[in-house]
Amino acid sequence: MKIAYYPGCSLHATAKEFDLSTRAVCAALSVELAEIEDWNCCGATAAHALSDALAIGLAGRNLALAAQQNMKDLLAPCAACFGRLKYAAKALGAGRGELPESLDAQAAAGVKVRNILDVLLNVVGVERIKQQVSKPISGLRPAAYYGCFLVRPPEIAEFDDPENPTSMEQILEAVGAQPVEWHHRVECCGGSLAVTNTASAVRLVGEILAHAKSAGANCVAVACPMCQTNLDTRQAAAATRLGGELDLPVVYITELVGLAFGIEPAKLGLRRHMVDAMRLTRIAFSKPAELAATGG
Amino acid sequence: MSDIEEKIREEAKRALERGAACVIGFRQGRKPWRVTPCFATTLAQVEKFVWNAVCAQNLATYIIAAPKPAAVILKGCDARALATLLQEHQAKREDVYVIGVSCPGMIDLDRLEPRNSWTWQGVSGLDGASGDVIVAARGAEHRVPRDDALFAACRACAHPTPMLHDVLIGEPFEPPRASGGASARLAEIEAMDPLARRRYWLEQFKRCVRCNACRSVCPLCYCRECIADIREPRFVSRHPNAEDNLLFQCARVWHAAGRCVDCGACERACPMDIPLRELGRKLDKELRDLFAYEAGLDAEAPPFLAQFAESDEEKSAAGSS
Amino acid sequence: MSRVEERTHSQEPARGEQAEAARPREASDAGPRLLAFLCNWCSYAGADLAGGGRLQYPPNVRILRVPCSARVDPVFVLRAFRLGMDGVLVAGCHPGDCHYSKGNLYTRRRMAVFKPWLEYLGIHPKRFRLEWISASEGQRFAQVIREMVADLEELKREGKLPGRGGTIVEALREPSTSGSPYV
Amino acid sequence: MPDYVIGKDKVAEWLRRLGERYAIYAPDADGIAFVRTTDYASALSPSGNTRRPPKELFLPNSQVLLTFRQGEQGVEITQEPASGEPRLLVGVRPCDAAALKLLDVVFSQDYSGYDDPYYRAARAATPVISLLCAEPLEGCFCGDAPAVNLASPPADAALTDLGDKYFAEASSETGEQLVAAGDGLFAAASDADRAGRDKAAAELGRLTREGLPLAQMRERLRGLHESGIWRDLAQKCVRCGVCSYLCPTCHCFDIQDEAFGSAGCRYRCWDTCQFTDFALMSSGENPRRDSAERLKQRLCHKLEYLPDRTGMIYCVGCGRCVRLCPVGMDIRETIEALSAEAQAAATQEEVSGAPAE
Amino acid sequence: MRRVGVFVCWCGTNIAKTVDVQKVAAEAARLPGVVYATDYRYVCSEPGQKIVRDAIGEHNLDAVVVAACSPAMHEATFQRCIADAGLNPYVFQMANIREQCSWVHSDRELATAKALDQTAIAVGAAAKGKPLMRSEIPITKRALIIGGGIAGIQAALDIADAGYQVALVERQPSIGGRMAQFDKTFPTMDCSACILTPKMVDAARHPNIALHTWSEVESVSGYVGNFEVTIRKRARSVNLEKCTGCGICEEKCPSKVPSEFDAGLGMRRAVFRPFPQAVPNVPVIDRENCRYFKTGKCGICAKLCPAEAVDYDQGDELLKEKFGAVVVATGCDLYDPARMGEYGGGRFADVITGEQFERLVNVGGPTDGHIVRPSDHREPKTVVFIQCVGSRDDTKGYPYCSRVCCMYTAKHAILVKEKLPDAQVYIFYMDIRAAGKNYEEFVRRAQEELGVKYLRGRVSRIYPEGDKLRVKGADSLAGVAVEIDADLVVLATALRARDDVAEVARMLSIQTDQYGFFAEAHPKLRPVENLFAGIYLAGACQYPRDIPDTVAAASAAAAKVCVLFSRDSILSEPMIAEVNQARCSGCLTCEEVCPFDAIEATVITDMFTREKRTVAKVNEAVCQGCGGCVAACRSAALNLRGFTDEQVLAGMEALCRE
Repeated sequence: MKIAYYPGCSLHATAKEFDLSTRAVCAALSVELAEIEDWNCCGATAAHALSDALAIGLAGRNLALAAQQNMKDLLAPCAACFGRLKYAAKALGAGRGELPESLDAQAAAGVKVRNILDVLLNVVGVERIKQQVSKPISGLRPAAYYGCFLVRPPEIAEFDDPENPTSMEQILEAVGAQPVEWHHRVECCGGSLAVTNTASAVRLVGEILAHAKSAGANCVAVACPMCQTNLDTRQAAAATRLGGELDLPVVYITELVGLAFGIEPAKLGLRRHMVDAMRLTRIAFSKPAELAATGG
Repeated sequence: MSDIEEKIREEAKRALERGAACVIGFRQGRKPWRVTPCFATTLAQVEKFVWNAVCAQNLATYIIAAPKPAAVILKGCDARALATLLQEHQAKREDVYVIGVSCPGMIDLDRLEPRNSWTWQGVSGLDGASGDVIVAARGAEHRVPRDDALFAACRACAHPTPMLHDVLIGEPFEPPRASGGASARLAEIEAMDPLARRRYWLEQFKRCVRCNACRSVCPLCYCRECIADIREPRFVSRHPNAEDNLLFQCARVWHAAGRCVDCGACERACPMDIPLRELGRKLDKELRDLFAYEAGLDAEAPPFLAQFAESDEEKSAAGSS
Repeated sequence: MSRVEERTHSQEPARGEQAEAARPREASDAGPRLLAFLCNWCSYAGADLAGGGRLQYPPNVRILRVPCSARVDPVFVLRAFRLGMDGVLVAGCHPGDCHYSKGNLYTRRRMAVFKPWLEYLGIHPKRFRLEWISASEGQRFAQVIREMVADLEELKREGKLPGRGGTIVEALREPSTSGSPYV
Repeated sequence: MPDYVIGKDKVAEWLRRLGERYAIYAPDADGIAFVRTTDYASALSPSGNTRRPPKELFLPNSQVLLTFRQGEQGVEITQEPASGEPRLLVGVRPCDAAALKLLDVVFSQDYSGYDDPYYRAARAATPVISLLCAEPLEGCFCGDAPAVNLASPPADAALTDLGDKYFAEASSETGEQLVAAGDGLFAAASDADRAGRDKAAAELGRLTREGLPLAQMRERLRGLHESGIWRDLAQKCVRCGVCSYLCPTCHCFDIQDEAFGSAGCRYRCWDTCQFTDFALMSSGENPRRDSAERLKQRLCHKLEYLPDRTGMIYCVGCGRCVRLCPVGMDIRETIEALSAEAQAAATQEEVSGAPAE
Repeated sequence: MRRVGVFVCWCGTNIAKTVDVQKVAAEAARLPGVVYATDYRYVCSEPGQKIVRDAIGEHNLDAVVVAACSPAMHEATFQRCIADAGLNPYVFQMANIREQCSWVHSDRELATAKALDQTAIAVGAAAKGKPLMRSEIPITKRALIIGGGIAGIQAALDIADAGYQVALVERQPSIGGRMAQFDKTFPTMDCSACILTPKMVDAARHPNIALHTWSEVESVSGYVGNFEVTIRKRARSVNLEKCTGCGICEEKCPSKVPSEFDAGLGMRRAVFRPFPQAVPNVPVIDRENCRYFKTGKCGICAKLCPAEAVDYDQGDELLKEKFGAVVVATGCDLYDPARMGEYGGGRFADVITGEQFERLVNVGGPTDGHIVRPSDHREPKTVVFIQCVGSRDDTKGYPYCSRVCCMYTAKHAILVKEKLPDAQVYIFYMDIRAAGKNYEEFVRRAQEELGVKYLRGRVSRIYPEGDKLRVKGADSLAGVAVEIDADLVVLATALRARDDVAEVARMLSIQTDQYGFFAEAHPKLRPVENLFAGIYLAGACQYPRDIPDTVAAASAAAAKVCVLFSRDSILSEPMIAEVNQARCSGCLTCEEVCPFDAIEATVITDMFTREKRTVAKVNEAVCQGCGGCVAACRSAALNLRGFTDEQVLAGMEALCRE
């Protein structure tokens, strides 16, 4: 099948590995990603704070373009892009906001905006994913971390339970991983404060990672560039603040799925993390039992 | 159309063999371009059935009185009329075998007749199967572009192909361009100021003689006694004058609100050429614009005006602006 | 058609004048006549409340009590205009407050379709109103009557009300549509 | 009576002069009805015929008979006067002219024992000038109608188109006066003119002859009153009033009172055997319940009952009912079917010897 | 046309000041149908009424018009008056020339003209009016009560004590409802069972009450005084007569399932009584979970039953009975905490609902009344209560206040403090709503005497932290975020309408509000009646109610039923719709628009054609006379007695007098 692809700015920069792994995984699952021609900024995070019309217009244009290129579904891996695009689609559908004459607002509103979890679960499906698994990553006990945008605000995201989501776990289990049971899956990572109030951001990051660790996780799986950047780059600072070790690789779920599909780590961008994630390749494919022995 | 005619006869025969008490179709009258309803009860009578470009009459009108089970030949609009009858329990679906025929639009003979130049007396033939309508009169051939020859109702038809049918004959037709309620005449009338509009209608209805052809041919005018005929109480004066003629027609048309399928039977029947359809078309338009409702599409649903919805509030606000 | 039109047009105002001449004082001089169908439980009670509060409004209105606004058959309204009423008001309980739980909800839909059509028949939009007036809205009732009468008077001034409104005998003396010798 | 001719260019002047004495009524441009006109030049048109027959000028669709009101002392009643307004009908077709003669009988003393004042007054004050059709309309069958005389129809003056002039026959004193009013406009007719008139009449007769046994129906219908054929014939009838309201000889009317508040009036308006409430009784019983009964009433009234009483056949073959019936009911087909049925029954009788049921 | 008499009232100067009453009377005398017209100072006074009565005799009037005040004021008065004079009370019309004329206009001439018109309208209507008869509807003096909770029990007892037959239908194996689950009741703290069980027993013993437990009402048809009801008595599989309630079957039954009565905290057997004091004290076999019924093997209970009461072959029993009135007391359900992901969505064993806490703290409950954590049965040191879970929350719950949570949470807190004095108790609340006798005092006691810590704020998240539950919330008064490590968290979940309200409403053809609670006829003046005559509401099926309110409502409903039963028959509303079958073509649009389902189709034989055809028929007992059907009828086949088309049109026509 073929769906529109909206990488957004981060996947072209800090989150290149998200882009790489998403494309690789989708290719493996024979989901053809058609990058929207001439796409523009989704407006996150500043636009909607300044002007609703602008927020709808920016995101809306991308949707309209997708529609023009005859796309019914659109994949926006970046959680923020997902949020903004979905918001615009709804607004246009409700007759709010406007687009230039040349663009068809109703068609834009008709485009179904999906995040990567949505695509993997509802477009591809767990069964198909299982078929594709060549090397179950049974050695990994990821803490599935959702953050906010993927599931919130519920009336916009319309995806999974905003307080107790499970979709990431379902995918991880499908590829053989042992996601841990923990409770900070939708806590705020402080992403938006990272610059303005770094201290708070560091505290929040610390709490999340600490819980993940105490829950027995050996890595954190995410599906949002902001979360990833924040949890990855602030980890050292957070550890110092807590006065202990954290040392948890923070990777995109697509990277883990990719590993399980037997795609080589380089192609997934696994090297591109602050906290070394390549080590996961060493433990990923070992049986849970051995792990217990090695203490993971 | 002849092969359609053949299919119609086949289906009619099949219906009779299956035990239909009668099959209602068309037979030719005194002239090839004059057809008239035919109630066939024998295979021989079915042989008389014809199908051509002047089978305009809405045979749904006969369904209530017809001996059941009845088979009947219905065009798009006729079938929607039947749907309304079913909504209102005037017939049981299983009692009516619908031989649906997709309709290319019917020809209005009056539109073919440039007044006082030639008369039907001299006409020897008419071909309206498709494309231009060709009239052979006094050796000469008169060609009339199809669009100019069709009944106004047909030019505005949105559903030429019967949705409700047991068997469908003929390829489905695309609705003509004009369809969807848009009507020049309607727009003109809407554009008048209220007083002028009132005068316009009174002018039209000065001609009315109260022959009641409009209500007699209307498939939905099945009241046992029309309120216009009721003397106690008196809703409408029996004394024909523009005001009461208009009132009579308005009562009739209002009673078809949300039911009328705009088959145009009333206007065709009117011997005084009163533009009756335009009264109902406005209701159609309001229902379409305000409620996105079209009559005769759902034989199961309760009558439109016998329902309500929360959203009616803004609708009534919109209407009363 | 031409000749038919000329004839009848020239007749129109003439009949109007007779009609006016024959009108009793209260109708001709007292300006427009307004007929109000009031539902018994809300709007009629509202009108009573207006009375209790001595709220003044123009005496042009004539009140017909009905159990529920749903009782008002649109044909009544057509009839009222035929009988020469200048304006008609239908008033009922607010949606949701109907004494019969949902009568006025049917009225609402009926009238939503009926009103624009009435206008199309040549009845000026200001000549017909559907209002929700509760038993506690005496003020509102008086206000609606004031507004409507003011509107009708304006129409009358601008000559936007049809002249007739003649008595029924006049109506019956109107030319029968066939070529009556009495034209 | 003497015959004349008048040049077509002179007709307008003639009518203008008559217009000083009469309100002149002629077919309107749409061919709907006879309406008052002062456009004398185009008053005479040889083609087509009005959809509404001229009968309505004598028997209006509806007519106030009296008005009443609640007065100081009881009810005051005012009789409506019969109007004697002088009018002149121009361009009446031979069929319709014949129809008026038939109506005269119905509304006369000797027929009904009642001399209808309104009808009589209107007729007396309204001379009729007929004009032979240049060409029949589809459905015309006046050629078969015994009551119709195409050459010299029962009008005060009868015109026939002779190309550049009209042949004019004054068939009554009033007719003479009408022609006299055209003093200087008319010339005496020649034998050639007379021949031209006869030829035109004969040609029209030929075109409109279908060999319908109108005269024989009186006898043939007698045996059919109980026949089931009526049901088959009437099955498609939707019981509207087109055929009878627009028939030049149908004359049924109803009398109704309408009162509003303290005043009202009594009027008579057209009625027809085709309407469901025509014979409806207050009990709800209706001897002519279905369309079969109604069709029988209409046909027999024209072709049997009235002929029995007046010796005349009340169909003039104007073809209006044929042309305007919304369901294509064709009285010619009906008559043929009935006639055939009657003959079949007759032969039956001969064979069996027993009277047919 | 009737002989109408017109009486114009001065109402002292109220009318006479602005309206020339003599003129109105004089003009009225000329109106068609009027044979007598006069005016008088106070027509409503006794001398005034005498004038009316005398005129009726002298002038042989058969219709009367009084032009005076609003009918709301004196219509009844004058109807009685003319009835005394031997006229039918409905050949009467009133012209309102006071409230709607003299009081609102000042121009004497115009006011007089209007008064005359209004009189003419009334005369027109009166002249076309007909005498109306009220038909008598016999009443079956038996009440059906749906729901055997405290509401149903109370209503049943009251009606039965008044001497009428009652059938009490309960879905569960025992009556008692939710109140039977409770431990103590606020604010008196007397034990729920102690006050409820005696009533349950009374109900069971009452000679006028027929108890149908483990039963459901299958269908209800008919109308006030005459309901036809089908009750399905589900197969109990235990013979009610034979069973002694010894309980052996329950002890020995091998299949265990979570107990509904214990809100899932405890287990019950497949053959069970919900609780020891069940009434009737006879178990039922829950066939879904019974090994015998699932596998055909087992049958232990039958073997061991000393009374041989177990009867596997028992089938459902259908009772068809007639009732005169129905009391709906079907109670309510509780908000499902699974919808609260932030509170664990039901995943954490030690986050429980108020209902579960009732069972936990109840001596008859799974822990014999010991407050312990469901997870490890340890006594909690710190207990956190959260109010308004699903209440006053339009995103995830209901906008309304559930009315009882403030009080029962206070009660729970007190119970914890009484049983575990050292325990630390916190309550997160939005507002405290303690409106009720001794309610506020009760809450104060919890706060002040027992030191329960009330925190005004919401809880954003609960998650396990070690073997505790980290409760993250806000104290909006202190303006700080609070984190509490709790051992046990109790959610005060909202009361909500039952899931099956829609079917029940359809079955009884009654209305529900936007939340699915049954709607009362009038929120203030008819709080326990439904618009559908003969159907009454009691308890929490109508709105969240606590026990005192529920009992009060139940007794109120019972009183209404008794009022109905105090007569042998009721009189139908005279101003109702009627069908002219000759005109009716049976389109049944009227049936669609009738708000009361008062119109049904019926097949008649045409008196002339003998053809059979369907026409509409009005149920005179159900029709309320709104006239909606009349306006919807295109054939004028329907008419509204007292407001007929004839009368309305005559009224209009009266306005175009010369």
